[in-house]
Amino acid sequence: MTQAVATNQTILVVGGGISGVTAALEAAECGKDVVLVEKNPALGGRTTMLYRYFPKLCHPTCGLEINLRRIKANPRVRVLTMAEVTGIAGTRGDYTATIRIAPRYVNGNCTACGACAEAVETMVDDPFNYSLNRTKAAYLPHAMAYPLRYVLHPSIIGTPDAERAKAACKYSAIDLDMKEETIKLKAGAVIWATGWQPYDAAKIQPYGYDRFANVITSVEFERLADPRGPTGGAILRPSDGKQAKNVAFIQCAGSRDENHLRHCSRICCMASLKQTNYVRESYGEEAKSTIYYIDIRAIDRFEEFYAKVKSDPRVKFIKSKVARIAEDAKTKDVVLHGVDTEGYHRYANTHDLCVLAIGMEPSVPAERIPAEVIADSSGFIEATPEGSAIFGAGCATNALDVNRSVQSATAAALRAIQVINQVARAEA
Amino acid sequence: MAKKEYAFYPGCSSQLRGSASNYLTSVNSMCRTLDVKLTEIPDWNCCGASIGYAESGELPRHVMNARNFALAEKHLPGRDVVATCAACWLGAKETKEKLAANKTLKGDANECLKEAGLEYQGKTEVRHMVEVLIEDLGYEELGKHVVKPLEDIKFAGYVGCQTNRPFGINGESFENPVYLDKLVETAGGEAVTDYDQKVTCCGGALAFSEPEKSQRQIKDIVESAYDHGAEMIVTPCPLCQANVEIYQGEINKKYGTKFAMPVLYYSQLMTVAYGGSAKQAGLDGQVIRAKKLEEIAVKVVPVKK
Amino acid sequence: MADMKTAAYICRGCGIGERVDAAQMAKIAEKEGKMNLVRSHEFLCSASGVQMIRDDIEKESVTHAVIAACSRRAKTEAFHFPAIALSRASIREGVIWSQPDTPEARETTQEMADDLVRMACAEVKKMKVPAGNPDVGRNKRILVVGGGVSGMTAAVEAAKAGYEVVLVEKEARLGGWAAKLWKRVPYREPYRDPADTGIDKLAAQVQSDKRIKVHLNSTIARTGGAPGRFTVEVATESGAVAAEEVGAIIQASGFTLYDATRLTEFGYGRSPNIVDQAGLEKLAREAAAKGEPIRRPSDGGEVKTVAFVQCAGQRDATGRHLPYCSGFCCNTSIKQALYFKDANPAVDTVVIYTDLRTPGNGEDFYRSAQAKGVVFTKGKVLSVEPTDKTLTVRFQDLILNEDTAIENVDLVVLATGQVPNSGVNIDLPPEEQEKLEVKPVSILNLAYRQGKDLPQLKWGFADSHFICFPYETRRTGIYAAGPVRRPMDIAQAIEDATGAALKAIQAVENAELGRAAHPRSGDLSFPIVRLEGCTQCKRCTVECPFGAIDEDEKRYPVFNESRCRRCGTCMGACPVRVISFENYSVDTVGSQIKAVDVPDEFSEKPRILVLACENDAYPALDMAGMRRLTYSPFVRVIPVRCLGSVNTIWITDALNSGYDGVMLMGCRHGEDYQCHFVKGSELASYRMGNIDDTLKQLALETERVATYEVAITDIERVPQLINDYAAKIKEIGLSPLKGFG
Amino acid sequence: MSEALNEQALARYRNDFLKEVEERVEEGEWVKMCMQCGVCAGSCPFGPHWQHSPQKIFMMIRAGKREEVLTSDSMWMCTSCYNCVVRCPRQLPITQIIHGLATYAHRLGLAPRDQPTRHFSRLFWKNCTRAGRVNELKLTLGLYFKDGLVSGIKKAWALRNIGLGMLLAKRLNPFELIRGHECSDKAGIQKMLKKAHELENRRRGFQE
Repeated sequence: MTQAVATNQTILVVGGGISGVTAALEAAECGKDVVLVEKNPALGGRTTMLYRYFPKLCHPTCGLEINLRRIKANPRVRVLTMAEVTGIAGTRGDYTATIRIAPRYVNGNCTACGACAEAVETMVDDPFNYSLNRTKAAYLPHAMAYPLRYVLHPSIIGTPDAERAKAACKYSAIDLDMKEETIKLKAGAVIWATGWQPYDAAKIQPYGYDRFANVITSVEFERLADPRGPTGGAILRPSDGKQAKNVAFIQCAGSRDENHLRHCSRICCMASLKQTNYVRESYGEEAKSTIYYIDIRAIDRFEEFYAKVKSDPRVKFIKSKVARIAEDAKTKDVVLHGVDTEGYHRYANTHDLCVLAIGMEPSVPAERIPAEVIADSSGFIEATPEGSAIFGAGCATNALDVNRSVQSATAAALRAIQVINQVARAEA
Repeated sequence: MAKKEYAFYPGCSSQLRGSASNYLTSVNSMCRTLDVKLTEIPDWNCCGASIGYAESGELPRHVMNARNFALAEKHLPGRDVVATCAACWLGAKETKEKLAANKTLKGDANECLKEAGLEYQGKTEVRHMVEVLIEDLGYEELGKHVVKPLEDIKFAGYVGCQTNRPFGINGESFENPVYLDKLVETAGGEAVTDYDQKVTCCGGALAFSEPEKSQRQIKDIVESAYDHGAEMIVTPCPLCQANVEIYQGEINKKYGTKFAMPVLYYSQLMTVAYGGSAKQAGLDGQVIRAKKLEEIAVKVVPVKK
Repeated sequence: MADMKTAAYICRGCGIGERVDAAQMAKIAEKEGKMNLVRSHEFLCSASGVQMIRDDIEKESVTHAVIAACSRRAKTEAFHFPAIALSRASIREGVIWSQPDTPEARETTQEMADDLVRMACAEVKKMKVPAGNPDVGRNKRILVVGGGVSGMTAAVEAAKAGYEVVLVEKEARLGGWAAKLWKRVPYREPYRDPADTGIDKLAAQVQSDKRIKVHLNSTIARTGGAPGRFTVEVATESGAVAAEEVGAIIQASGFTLYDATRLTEFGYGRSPNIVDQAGLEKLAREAAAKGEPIRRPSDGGEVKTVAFVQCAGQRDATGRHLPYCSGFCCNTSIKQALYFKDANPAVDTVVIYTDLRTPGNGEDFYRSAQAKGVVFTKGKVLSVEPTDKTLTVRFQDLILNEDTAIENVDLVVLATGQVPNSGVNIDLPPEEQEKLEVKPVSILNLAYRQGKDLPQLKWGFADSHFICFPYETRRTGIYAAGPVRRPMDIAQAIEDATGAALKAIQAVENAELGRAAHPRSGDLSFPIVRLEGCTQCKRCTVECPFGAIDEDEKRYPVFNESRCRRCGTCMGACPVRVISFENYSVDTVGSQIKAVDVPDEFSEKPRILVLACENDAYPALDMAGMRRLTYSPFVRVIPVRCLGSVNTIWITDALNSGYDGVMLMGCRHGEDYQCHFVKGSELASYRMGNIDDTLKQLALETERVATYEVAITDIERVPQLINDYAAKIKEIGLSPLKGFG
Repeated sequence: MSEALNEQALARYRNDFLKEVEERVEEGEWVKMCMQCGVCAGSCPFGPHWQHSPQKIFMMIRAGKREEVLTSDSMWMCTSCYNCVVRCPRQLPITQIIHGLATYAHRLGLAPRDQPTRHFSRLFWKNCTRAGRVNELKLTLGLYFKDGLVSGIKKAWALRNIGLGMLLAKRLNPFELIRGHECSDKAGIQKMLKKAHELENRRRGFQE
């Protein structure tokens, strides 16, 4: 796979989340050759780590299955995993990308039979669950991982565990001598779709994410609600595994804040509204959700979803930016202090669990992209410089929901195709 | 030739027989050990403090601070100004920031200073004594001089407001600063790291004008120190020290509590740890005696080779 | 077929060899499956295993192959043989991983494996490698309906990619709404000041591009054909009709502002000083033209105070106005407030809102407006009352918690919402259509059996229902773009239109190659109908979720292959079973059902047929196997393209041949449906509703056919469903029909 | 004099209180930047004693509630803890604005008459500017005796333990009554401050 042949009529897509996968497929289904580069061992990105989508409350893996089938069926898309683009040289229509590929220690022979996982003993943090639990050091990234191939955690290389894994594999799929390699790839256009990452919640000191066990982020809450998550889908709070029936949601955790992220992350209001459904699903009439907000930004058709949640007597809305969180030393409950600005009411509310609707920042801020792009003050790609063919897509360009990310990726695919077609015409 | 030299701004409360005179005493002893030379700014004046606002207005307040800078620049050029009082440090730092950002304001300030035959250039930095300790010297250096570790004393590090906000010590969090705990540990004491009233306001200057409200704050601060098993409170701020220490009796009367929690300055801890006498550490200046600390202070230790 | 050469390959890897008797499976393939060639391999997906198959295809000219190994979802790169018909028996996930590894289970596990081999052999012999649609449309021009920002962007972007474009605009000039604006909301750092709309530049670009042909003052009189071969009649005001051949269509018909005259509480119409956002843009443009400040419409007086009323007739719970938020209006009001502030900071501008919605960098624009002195007040406007010259705005201040008023307001701007120009709602029954006071004018005038315009999702918006696939309209090769799809601002419309342009390009490229569009992208199979057997019942033409099938004058179905998404709903609908695909037909599934070895009534071994949607239910079953979750050994699973493709004959055949029960597993239907073919699972459940009579005729319990909604995440639930159903069958007993089949 | 000042302000700004605050109150130009999140209100240690929270005061200013704001007791509840400043998502210098409003209310003579903090604040400024340094004893006594001799003696007596404690701890100097700490260049300081007040008045558009 690593010796992917590419020409200046190839489109290089950086990032294998839903935006990158979409851009790659839309371009390939127009008859273009695409190399899709993903730094993780499997495609899918952050959406695979979501339990449900708003507003339909459907499951991200449903669309992933279709997209994976499209990839499997389309020889024009070639996928490089555990690979990172470290350099892009050249000009529009004629780029050379340098790609660093980390060793997976598992080759194409792997049948995903799982024998290696049974053999190894070492446990490592499970990145798929934001390290809320641990997994074997030989693991399949997730149920729908593509490529459907195990990975060895680098920490066990050179240990007896690695040898055990190797011995357990009947198909000589484990190759402990794999080394990091660097390859060069030609491309006529580049689509940069490296997506987003949650803002570092520990930086929001008044909320004590780094001090209080029962203050978690919205992305972690997705894992708690997911049957494939660390608690098997039970909403249990970290401190004592107690059922979290009374949950607080703090909006703009990092967003709309000159001390943190200047921009509005757009999705967080809908995410919290959605997550109140998880609490309801789990605890029915005993569920109690409280959303602390500045403005509820349920934009366009999403308003309907907001209205639905608002009509639920078990969900309360308080117009307030929470001032600080304290922890009850005995119960480990969280106590939120602040003022409801609608009419000025002071509160000190106790909750089982507090979810920070954490803001989005680009996972690769513009200044770290190895090519010239026009960026906004938050490091999102705003535009492509004149005469360049490096196009942003999805959450690398803005805080977007899935729907908008896919739109953005589809648009990016066309911009890349315009360049490729020019090159083709020139060469014809 | 001293290791470090600074222009010293003790502030009103630290003067001889001032409410924080014990702070001054201990700072001097501590600095002697650390070979830090403090030269008092000649004829320094009050910073105006935040509480002066009703009459001061903006410019007069800045001018008060600008004067101290001007004096330092004139008499002690090239030396950072070091303040031990949180309010002095904050006031001076704010003035420096504002005058740097606002040309008009700086011009006005100098027009006023001319009246006193002075000029503010804005070259001089102002530092808090704590910054000198942890930034210019570092915990390791501070640790080297410890001869009497403050063994088995539990200290609650009470940082308060103005050493912490809005500027704070570099790299420290507003909600959970840890430098006091580190200083305590450097001095060989035990820090109550999960002390949850670290940055609670003691009422500040309103302790005088709004005693009931302030004493409710102080009650929480002391109570929580007890709850966390602390035997003493340590602070970097004269006003915090005074408020938290001297009103405990009042609080006991009002709330039927039995508070007798010694409240000390970090500098007093360091002085004792450095082998200084109770007097050198200004322990005689405690309204609530820090007995355990006095005991260590009188202990004779074999002089290290 | 003389040239058919069949082969079966049985893998012994991943524990298959240890768990089941591969030799026996081989024998079955040979004897019962009648495979010309049968080979077994200890590691079939290895280089040597794959090479073995390749050699057979080349040297032995194998045309049809069975691979009895892992699931069809695994090892797809290794087992990629596009030139031959291929059927994969899931022995790993479907048998050994979903059955307990115990001596007791050995027998039933073997039976499962054997049956899967029988089924695969039966299926593959009925399959053909799709040759692809013979008469494809090759026209690659793209029609864009609407000359606003969305339409012009789509046109320009498609042209940039080298495609010819026909753009039809009903007005006399290009520009649409954007041309009516004085400035637009900033879309670049520093997001501080209203920006030039750039609309003239864009229009000039359209007019100067020789690849783009523009029809002004024109509408679409008729659209016929299919992707790659649409024929469009463009009617001009003059009455002249131009015929255009195009390959794909982008509908960018935009929006109309909500009718403010309905907002009586805000006094619209009772004073010229109360305008909507469009009205304010008009004032701003006129003022700018005269180089004057905006004046009070009523008397040209100086404007000292302006109030902006957000969510006017939007986010309405009473049902009288728009229930949704139009998304763009907060930024627009900020922009309009800055029209005043930038010209004269002394003008008071107040924006009264309940939730201020300025996502992304809109936050900077909000801050900029505050810095320039625009006042934002969180409140609900109660009324706007004209006084002699000015207005009084009464509102409830939600922060100060009081009813209050702003007096002497010179101008009130109502932020009304977007109403999509989406034409006729074809899902509305005729009698409902009658009731409408304003008869909607069709945009596309599609000559489709199922109606003139794009099906609407909600509130008239022609949006996709799918979060992951926003461009999936239910009319192949026709894509909605811009505010007709969803409320949106200019920046998003530009992005959206660019994406729509790609989809249109993709549609024409697919059409040329006879390839299916999403979700079966690249599928070359297409429905083939034996018209001689057709009874003109019209079910296929009515039920096709994508309106792919028209009717000729004799009411026979006319299939438009490139409109088709290959779901097989027509095949499932056809009572006389004359519709089939080369690689998926009543036979390919029917023969599998019959191939299963059904034990006699004394065996105590029921057989349960599971027809599972390949999109969600089958992957769920697959992953259950991967997790080693076990389920009843009596089930025989057949993946189907969509429950919509399930023909009731399969059910009756199964029951007749002695199966004890049939489980249908499809996607959720109804509101928030999950069916990738929109209506498939809904139709299936409707059809199964009617099967009860059939069961009664056969004197069978209705429980013997059960339908389930299964999501791809139901990995733990699916085995449970199966086991519960198996228990149910045990309870009602084996089928009395055994041995008669 | 303050009445005149108030009249003049009213005349000058009619009912545009926001503009008045922006021009005449320290950091007043920041008021418009508040987005009503309320984090300041929740962060204030004396919060429960504020009749109007900072963010609400900012809204009242925009709503032109001049009288209510300037006569409010709330601004005088600020302990200068700066919690609001460091947490404000719009980075408003809230503490300074609140002080500024108090100062302005005081200047116009609208601040509550015997607001204790108001009294202490002026006392402090007078005390520290008289000789350039604070005379702690006079300051404290001044506070006690603000309502006359009798109540002063009462207060002093009530708090005698504190005084005594400080005295014993040598942290209170009875001789400060006669002669406290002073700057040598008192005159210079006086001149300097006089100038500062002149300039400030000019800049803020006060004419007295």
